Amino acid sequence: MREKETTLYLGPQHPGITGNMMVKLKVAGDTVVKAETHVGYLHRAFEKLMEQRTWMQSFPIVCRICVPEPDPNEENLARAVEEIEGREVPERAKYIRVMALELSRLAAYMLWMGGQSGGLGLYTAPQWSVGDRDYILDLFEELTGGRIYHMYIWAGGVRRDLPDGFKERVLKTMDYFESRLPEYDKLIFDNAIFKKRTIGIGVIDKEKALEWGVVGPPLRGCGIKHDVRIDEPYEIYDKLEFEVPTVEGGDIYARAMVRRREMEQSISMIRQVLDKMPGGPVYNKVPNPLNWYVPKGDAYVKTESARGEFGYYAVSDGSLKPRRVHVRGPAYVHGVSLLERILVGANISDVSPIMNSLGVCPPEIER
Amino acid sequence: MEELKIEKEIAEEISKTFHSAEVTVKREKRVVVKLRDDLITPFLSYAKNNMNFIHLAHISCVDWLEDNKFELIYSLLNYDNKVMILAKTYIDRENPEFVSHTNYWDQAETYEREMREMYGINFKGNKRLTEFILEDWQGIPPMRRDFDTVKFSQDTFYNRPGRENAQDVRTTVTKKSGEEIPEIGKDYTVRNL
Amino acid sequence: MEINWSSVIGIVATPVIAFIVGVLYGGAVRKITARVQNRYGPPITQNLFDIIKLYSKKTAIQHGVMQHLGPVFAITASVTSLYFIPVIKDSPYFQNFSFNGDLIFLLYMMVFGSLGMALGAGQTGNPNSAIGVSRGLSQMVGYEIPFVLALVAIMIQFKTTSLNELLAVQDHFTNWIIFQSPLAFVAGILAFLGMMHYAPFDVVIAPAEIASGPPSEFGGKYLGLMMTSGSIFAFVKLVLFVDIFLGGASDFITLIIKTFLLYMIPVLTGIVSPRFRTEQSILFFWKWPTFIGILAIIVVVLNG
Amino acid sequence: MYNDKDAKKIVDIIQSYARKHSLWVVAYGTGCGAIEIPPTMTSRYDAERFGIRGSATPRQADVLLITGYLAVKTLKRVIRTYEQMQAPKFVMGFGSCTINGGMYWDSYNTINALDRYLPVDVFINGCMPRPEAVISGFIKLQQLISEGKAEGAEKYLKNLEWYRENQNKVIPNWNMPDYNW
Repeated sequence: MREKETTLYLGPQHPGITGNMMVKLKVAGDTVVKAETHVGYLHRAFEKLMEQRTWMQSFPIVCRICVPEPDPNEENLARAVEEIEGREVPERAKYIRVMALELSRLAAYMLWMGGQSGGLGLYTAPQWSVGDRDYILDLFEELTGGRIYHMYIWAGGVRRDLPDGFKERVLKTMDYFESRLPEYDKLIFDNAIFKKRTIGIGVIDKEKALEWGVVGPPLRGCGIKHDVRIDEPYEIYDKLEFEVPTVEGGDIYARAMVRRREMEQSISMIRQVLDKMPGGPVYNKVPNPLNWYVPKGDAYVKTESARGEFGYYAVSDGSLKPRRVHVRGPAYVHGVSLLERILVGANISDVSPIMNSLGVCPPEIER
Repeated sequence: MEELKIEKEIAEEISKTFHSAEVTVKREKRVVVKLRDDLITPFLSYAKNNMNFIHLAHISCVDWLEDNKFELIYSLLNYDNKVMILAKTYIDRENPEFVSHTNYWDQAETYEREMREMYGINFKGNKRLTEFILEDWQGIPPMRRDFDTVKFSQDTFYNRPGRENAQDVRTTVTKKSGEEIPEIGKDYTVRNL
Repeated sequence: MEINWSSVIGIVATPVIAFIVGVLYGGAVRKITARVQNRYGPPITQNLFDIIKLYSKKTAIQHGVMQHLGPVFAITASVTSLYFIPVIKDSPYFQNFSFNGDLIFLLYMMVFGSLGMALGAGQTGNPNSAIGVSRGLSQMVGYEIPFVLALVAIMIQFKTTSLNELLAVQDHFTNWIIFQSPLAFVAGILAFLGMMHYAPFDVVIAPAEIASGPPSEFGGKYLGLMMTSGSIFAFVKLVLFVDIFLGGASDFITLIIKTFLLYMIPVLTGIVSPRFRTEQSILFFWKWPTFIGILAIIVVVLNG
Repeated sequence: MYNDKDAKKIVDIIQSYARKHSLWVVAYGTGCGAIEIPPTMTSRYDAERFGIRGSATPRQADVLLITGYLAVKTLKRVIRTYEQMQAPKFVMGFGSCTINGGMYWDSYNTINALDRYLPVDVFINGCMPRPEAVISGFIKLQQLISEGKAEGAEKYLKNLEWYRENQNKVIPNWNMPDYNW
């Protein structure tokens, strides 16, 4: 006997949804029979707007594509311009870029930690982790002037050098974070109920993961070692010592543990960067930003963000403005085709944790 | 030259199998293949099944209004040697139609839905070419070059006039510092260039 | 006709006191939670402001008669249960209606409110409410079993179904039932965790899953009524447990201390726990608490 | 001794005091500004000190926080959410893009002036506003409530036709139920 099917609209106004999107669920009893994602609530037509602005005017736009973690976007656009132009970046700028990227990865993981455990009803965790995340935002504010949107990395380097004493403050914050990690372990990752709610839930098939286009922590949670930072090292990642953690299982817990271990790696990377950072200028001489003709050509660049591989395909027709910038966010695949697939058969209670663990970020899907 | 060994092998294999393909090794881990539009499907199938390019990173579209063509770009990644292939082709802009690749990759469906909506390309074989991002859109697909977003925005939405005593930030700053604004920098929007 | 003034005063004062204490406890819980979460927290009277604001809402959408009756049922059930519990031991003011079989009556009365809510929420037509109701009722089945087992063990042991007689047994703190019948206490307190609807047993109102569950469509005065009823009902449950296991209270200060300490058990558990899924929480109640409850009955029967 | 006017006034004072100190914000992250809401609500800035709390459904909420730009598709849902809320209800426009479109002034999919479509009580400018700015916006709203000036809901009801006309202009397919508070 089949149970009666009902339709459940999860969103767009719903506390369990990550951002502003809608998942239309067909449920029989407590089990999801069919899931359909509806996106477009955050469509701002960034790719169109970039065609209206010069390359440099596009930087304030791209960082708004992914709100929790804007730096990989800036990095991507900067590297795309540099690749088309063949522009050199000073060594110091590369170190500063890696520092900013790792700091923002850490901030994104703190926010994810809050979302993941808050969705499971552990309301103390978001209070702690989002509060701790603010220490990183303070660093960013000092470095770039903005808490959320930095517009710091640009073609040819970074906007300005580190302030005085910034290195010490970063190290101090890293020490603090390292001292907090065991407490988060106690509260979240070793919590018996957390394990009960996450192990064996939202499993991604390891065999199919590559074909489905899974990237980032969800892929590493399937036990597959794939990370842009080692596969195609950009900036100075080939000079840093770090490992890419993988966990077997493919469930929410495996993805959580991947992120948890990457936080340690990020902290150690930031320390290495600060240790090895050379002196020198932070940007080379660049043309007037409003008169910056980028030669004809195209480039596909990618960066490892907190949710996976962020790819930009940029085309220049030799004029002031981009011909086309195509943004390929990790959530584009995770949030639509993958989510629709792995939600089938899940319990309604697990929909929100699964979305959180995949890092579904709607602004990336619709731009 | 030693570093690009794998890339050259891949390029060679492609040009051996697809004689008409124009293969270039762009840089480390990037191979660009230009193909006739009817060769895209066999190429994707070959790359996926025989050359282990199992990851479809993205499908992108560029509007070349001057040439009256759409350029489609399929990006594939090989997980073993991490090489990326960009397969490019041109299709007609007047009556844009192409083959769907949803049976090769699940996620192709999403890209094709978006391109249908944003460029108006009809992908034959995709069963779910429904509304994706926009809702009740009337008029030409917005990502086409001939769609004027500024005009549309001004016609449709209310534009609040600025303050009358508003001062131009750049003039104020340059007046203080005594610099001169370069001719090119006088127009903020650079739309008229 | 002779009017017993002390009981009239008691009847009027009991719900008022229960409401005030319940509301302040709610505020205190929010404050304590905030302190655990590294923040300052709202004022202790915050829940009172919330309730006044809800009552002063100008509009309240109504979906039908049952939706109107739902909160009314809930508040009736809480106030009625309150009247059958001796709030202060041996005080003429707070005996209210307690009678010989009140323990059994309370078992039914405490379920009544939830059922009323279920009917009311069912009529709103919101799928979140419907799912929340089904979750609430299944979870109730879970925790009622150990709770009933614990009560039955006590009833057999002391051969009474009256709260007043149970209170009379516990004349000295060494005679408290928590020490006389520890197994029943353990089963009862585990069921109590479920009854208070704090994490990990808050799946009924889980915001990330079903918005706010049964009250999704209730706003304004209805929600105010429900919050009032919730505050009173929290106090009812606390007093009932204090009366049964902790020897009751002969004055207000003892009552406050005992109920507050008891309240902290579910609250502090809740702060550090994620929530169980429905079937997990039912399984939880049907495993150890039920086993301990049965064990308590067996021990009582064997001791004769 | 007790005349009706004074008695009513006391009730009013209590009401507005309670309203002011209990603002429930409907959990609807309509735009990118939603990223500053978690810091505002959590331990660093702790908006619960002022009685500001999240609320899961619009029926229970008092404040609709429009966090940034509104895509046309979202505007339709926002209007529906707003109409489901129970009066007295308040709207806060968050970020520059609710005022004049901000950096999305030329986008074909985002509205440029929020107060043409919904009655806004308080605007917070900035892109994006810091949590301190959000809290100061809430305190401004509290002031307006205690002065009795936050009457967006009445304004909306009075000028419903004008708002409807504007809304219909940007939303091509208006298939929503009628206004039912």
